[in-house]
Amino acid sequence: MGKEGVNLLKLMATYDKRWGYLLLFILVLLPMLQPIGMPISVSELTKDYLKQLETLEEGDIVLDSWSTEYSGYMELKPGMIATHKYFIKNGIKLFICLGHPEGLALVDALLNEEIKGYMEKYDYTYGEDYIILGFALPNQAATLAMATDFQGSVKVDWKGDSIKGTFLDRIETGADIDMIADFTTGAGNPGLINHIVLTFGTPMIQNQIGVSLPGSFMNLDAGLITGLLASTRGGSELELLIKEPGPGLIAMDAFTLGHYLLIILIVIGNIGFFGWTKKVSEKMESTTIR
Amino acid sequence: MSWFFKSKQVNLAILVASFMIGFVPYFIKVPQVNEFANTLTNISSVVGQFTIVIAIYSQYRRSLRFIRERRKGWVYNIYLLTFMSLMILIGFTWGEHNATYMWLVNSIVAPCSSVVYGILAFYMFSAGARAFRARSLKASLLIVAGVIVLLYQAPLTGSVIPGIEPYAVFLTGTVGMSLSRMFAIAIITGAIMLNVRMLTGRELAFLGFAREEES
Amino acid sequence: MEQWTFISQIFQIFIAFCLFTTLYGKGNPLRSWAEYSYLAAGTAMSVMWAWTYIRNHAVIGLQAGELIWIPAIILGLMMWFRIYPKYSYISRIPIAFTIGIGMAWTIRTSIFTQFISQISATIVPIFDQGPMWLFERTVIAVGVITMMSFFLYTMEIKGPHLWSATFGEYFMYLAFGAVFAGTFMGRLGLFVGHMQSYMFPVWKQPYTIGILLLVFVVMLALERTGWGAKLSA
Amino acid sequence: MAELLFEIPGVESGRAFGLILILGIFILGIYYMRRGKLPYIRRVAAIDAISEAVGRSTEMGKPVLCSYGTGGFGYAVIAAMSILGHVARTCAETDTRLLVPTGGSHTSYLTRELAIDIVKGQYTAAGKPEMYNEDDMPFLSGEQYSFTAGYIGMLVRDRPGAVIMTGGHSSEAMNIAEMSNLVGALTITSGTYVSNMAALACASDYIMLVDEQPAAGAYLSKDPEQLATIRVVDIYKVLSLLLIVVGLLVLNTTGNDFIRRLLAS
Repeated sequence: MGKEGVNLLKLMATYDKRWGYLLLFILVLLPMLQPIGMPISVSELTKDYLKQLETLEEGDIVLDSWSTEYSGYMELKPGMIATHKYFIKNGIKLFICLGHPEGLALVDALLNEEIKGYMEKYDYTYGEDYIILGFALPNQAATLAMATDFQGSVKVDWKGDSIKGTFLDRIETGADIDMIADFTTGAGNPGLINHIVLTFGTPMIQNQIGVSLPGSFMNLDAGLITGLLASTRGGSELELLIKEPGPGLIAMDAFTLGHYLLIILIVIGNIGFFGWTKKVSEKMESTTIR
Repeated sequence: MSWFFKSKQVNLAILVASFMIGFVPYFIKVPQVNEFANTLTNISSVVGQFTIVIAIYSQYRRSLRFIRERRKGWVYNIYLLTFMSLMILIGFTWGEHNATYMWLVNSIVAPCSSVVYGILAFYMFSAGARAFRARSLKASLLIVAGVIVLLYQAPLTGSVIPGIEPYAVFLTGTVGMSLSRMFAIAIITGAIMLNVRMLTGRELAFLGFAREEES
Repeated sequence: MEQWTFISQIFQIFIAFCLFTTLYGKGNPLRSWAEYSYLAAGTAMSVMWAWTYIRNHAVIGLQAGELIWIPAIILGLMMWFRIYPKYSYISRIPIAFTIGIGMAWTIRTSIFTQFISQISATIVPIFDQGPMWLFERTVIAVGVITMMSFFLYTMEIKGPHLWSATFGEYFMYLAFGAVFAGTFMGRLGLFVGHMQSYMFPVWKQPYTIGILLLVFVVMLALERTGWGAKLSA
Repeated sequence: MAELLFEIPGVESGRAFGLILILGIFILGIYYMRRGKLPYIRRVAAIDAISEAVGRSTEMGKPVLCSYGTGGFGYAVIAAMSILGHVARTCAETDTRLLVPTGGSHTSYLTRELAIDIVKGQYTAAGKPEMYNEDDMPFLSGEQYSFTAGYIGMLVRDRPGAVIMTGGHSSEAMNIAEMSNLVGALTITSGTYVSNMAALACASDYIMLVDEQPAAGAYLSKDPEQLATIRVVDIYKVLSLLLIVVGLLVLNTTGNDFIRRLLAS
């Protein structure tokens, strides 16, 4: 081995992390240029989520809450598209409430682009099948007001047109909402659980980003939410289940490679650690994990 | 009149009163009180929106100072102020459903917001590659759990080795979940205790009382 | 219009990659430009949202004769006195009011969702659904109890408490591993989703790759010549 | 939901026990704060880490960077202010330059004023008021990511020897921690939510987990009322443990649902 061997080990322990960044970039972009089509499996979690969706009947009203900024949409997109396709296909009525100012851009991206054709195919029309209420749920107070006196607190849609004479006339309180579908990047709007789920027992499904999954698992276990779709991965599984392939399934190759790259670097790092760091230098790397 | 605004007691009384108005109706069965509380809450969310002006003011002041003192990057501050003012003007004049305004939101805010969060993937990546080294039992536990879940999450291994699913689900759904649960229970009392201190007038620094006490 | 959409798409890709140069760790004008554009547009958007919210509630409400919005507007205006140090005390009243209400809202429900529901969900019959259920439920209870015992501060940790706290600490690191992996998946999903929106439909691919390379080369050139640091904010 | 164990007339059903718990915190809190007796409090390891970090910077002749978060007045930020006070005092005594980035949210103007008061106060108390420099506490805008960019700018320009990032930082925390690692600073952080905590534990040299930060803050402040807070929190933690243990035992040995019914009441 000699000196070169030692240097390789040193490199494994102390390489510039920006090389890793570059590799990650390449590995995410490559499979998009040349899709591989790796297989995926469907988790129980997603199957349960679909079971929740299947409890809905035609004409049921769903509070469709988008508490995500535009960036979170990038992660939730497959799940949002698949869930909305399910709603549209099965004639579920939606009223969309934005919980974040950037939601405005989402309306454009999702409804006017991604699933526009799908809505036309099923003749799903604004006013009759879905209504956008805009930034209607900025906080808990607004949610409570909506849950206790819907007609009193919500009068117009996002463009200022009256909502009288639509399917929303059927809603007096939170009890008249058949389900909450929450697409969120965090705790979302705690008001949904506090003032609708806990008060009226309304079932709530959630499509959550990976970062906030621990909290959602906790709420799922405590029965505060009834279905959970986890990150992009969950979205692509739902695409598979409802047989509506979309962006999620395409993303899975890049997803697999990104994960493997991290695992490989962990292995390399450990070889470097035992081969070099531990022998040569007593100074540890910068981390709490010791 | 100014004594009224300056008085600690008056401010404390308002704090306690608004707290009670928000707090009590949740627990008692009197619909009228509930309605009143809701009205006040709606008022408070409108009041909260007014603070944006303070934000804008601070932003302008900071940028103007940069420009005046020709500090590094002052040109960017000119650009910032001009662009921001222009966009606000467009929004106010033609409304936020206006095509130009929407273009700015879709073409600047949307991609940049995606980058600032997406870039965290890289930081997670390098932190993981650095920290996941078997230095001790603790670190080894971290690696074992992390790698199992990573392998399961990678769709290929998740489907080729179906046996991995129960372990990964156990780690995230059971072990990870109990951490969240412990965290939730542990943190809530402290948060309420802070409110106790505020309501009993022991922690009024947020109203700017600290400065006057010292002087 | 088609052409306009095309230009917008190219612009989005360009500004995104400019901001991605942050990863290189050195300042450069491309990044500064993207960052300041984002700041300006983002702030302007917040202003518009605040205004829309005030308009949709207070202004429209007032026009409909709901006098209750008058105090709301007055309190809101009082908030602005925070700007003038001499009169900033006037802003204390709206601050006390909003903080008081906000506090009440948090306390009154979080005790149920974070304390009661979570304890209640831990207390379940453990013997009636097979060995796996028994195992999982025991792990949750033991995990919560031992980890919590690690975070008790006003008693000395010794004897059985020490055993419990040590076990809890190890348990926590096991959980961290799983949580870290989940977080990584989330961030990666976000990044992949973002890149996907620049790679599909397929016509975008040459442009995306081209812009990526262009930004990368310009960044390196600026860095090597020393202009990057000079021209950045 | 389990059947209710009891109801209090006039109180919404299913909310009585929650009300009792909250009132309990109020009563215990006021009792312990009035008593003014210092409870025993364990020295959290973070405190030593902070001293070590400041000491290291002093030796290297580098500044210390300490931030208290971007949020408004919450549990984490108040605790972080106590830590900031301690760091400012140590820096003043050892003639180490202290940098404190402020801003980051619309609620941060109020916290910023308090932070300035605290740092100034500590410099004065250490007898070196002339050492305080307001330019070292810049306001980095009220927007989260502009704040982050400014923060990172400070890291890159001033190359601090230690970064103590406490209080309520959210997703920008990882950004800052990795950057601070890149510039070779000793990094101490605290996590405010679970996934953040796991990531920061990997990225930083030392992390204050769960509610170690308020405990450290109370310990450093030596304020009996803050220490009393920790006492009450501990009592409730023990209470929750007891509820879980007793509930599980009773339910699984006798089938009695007593505790869950109590909780649901």
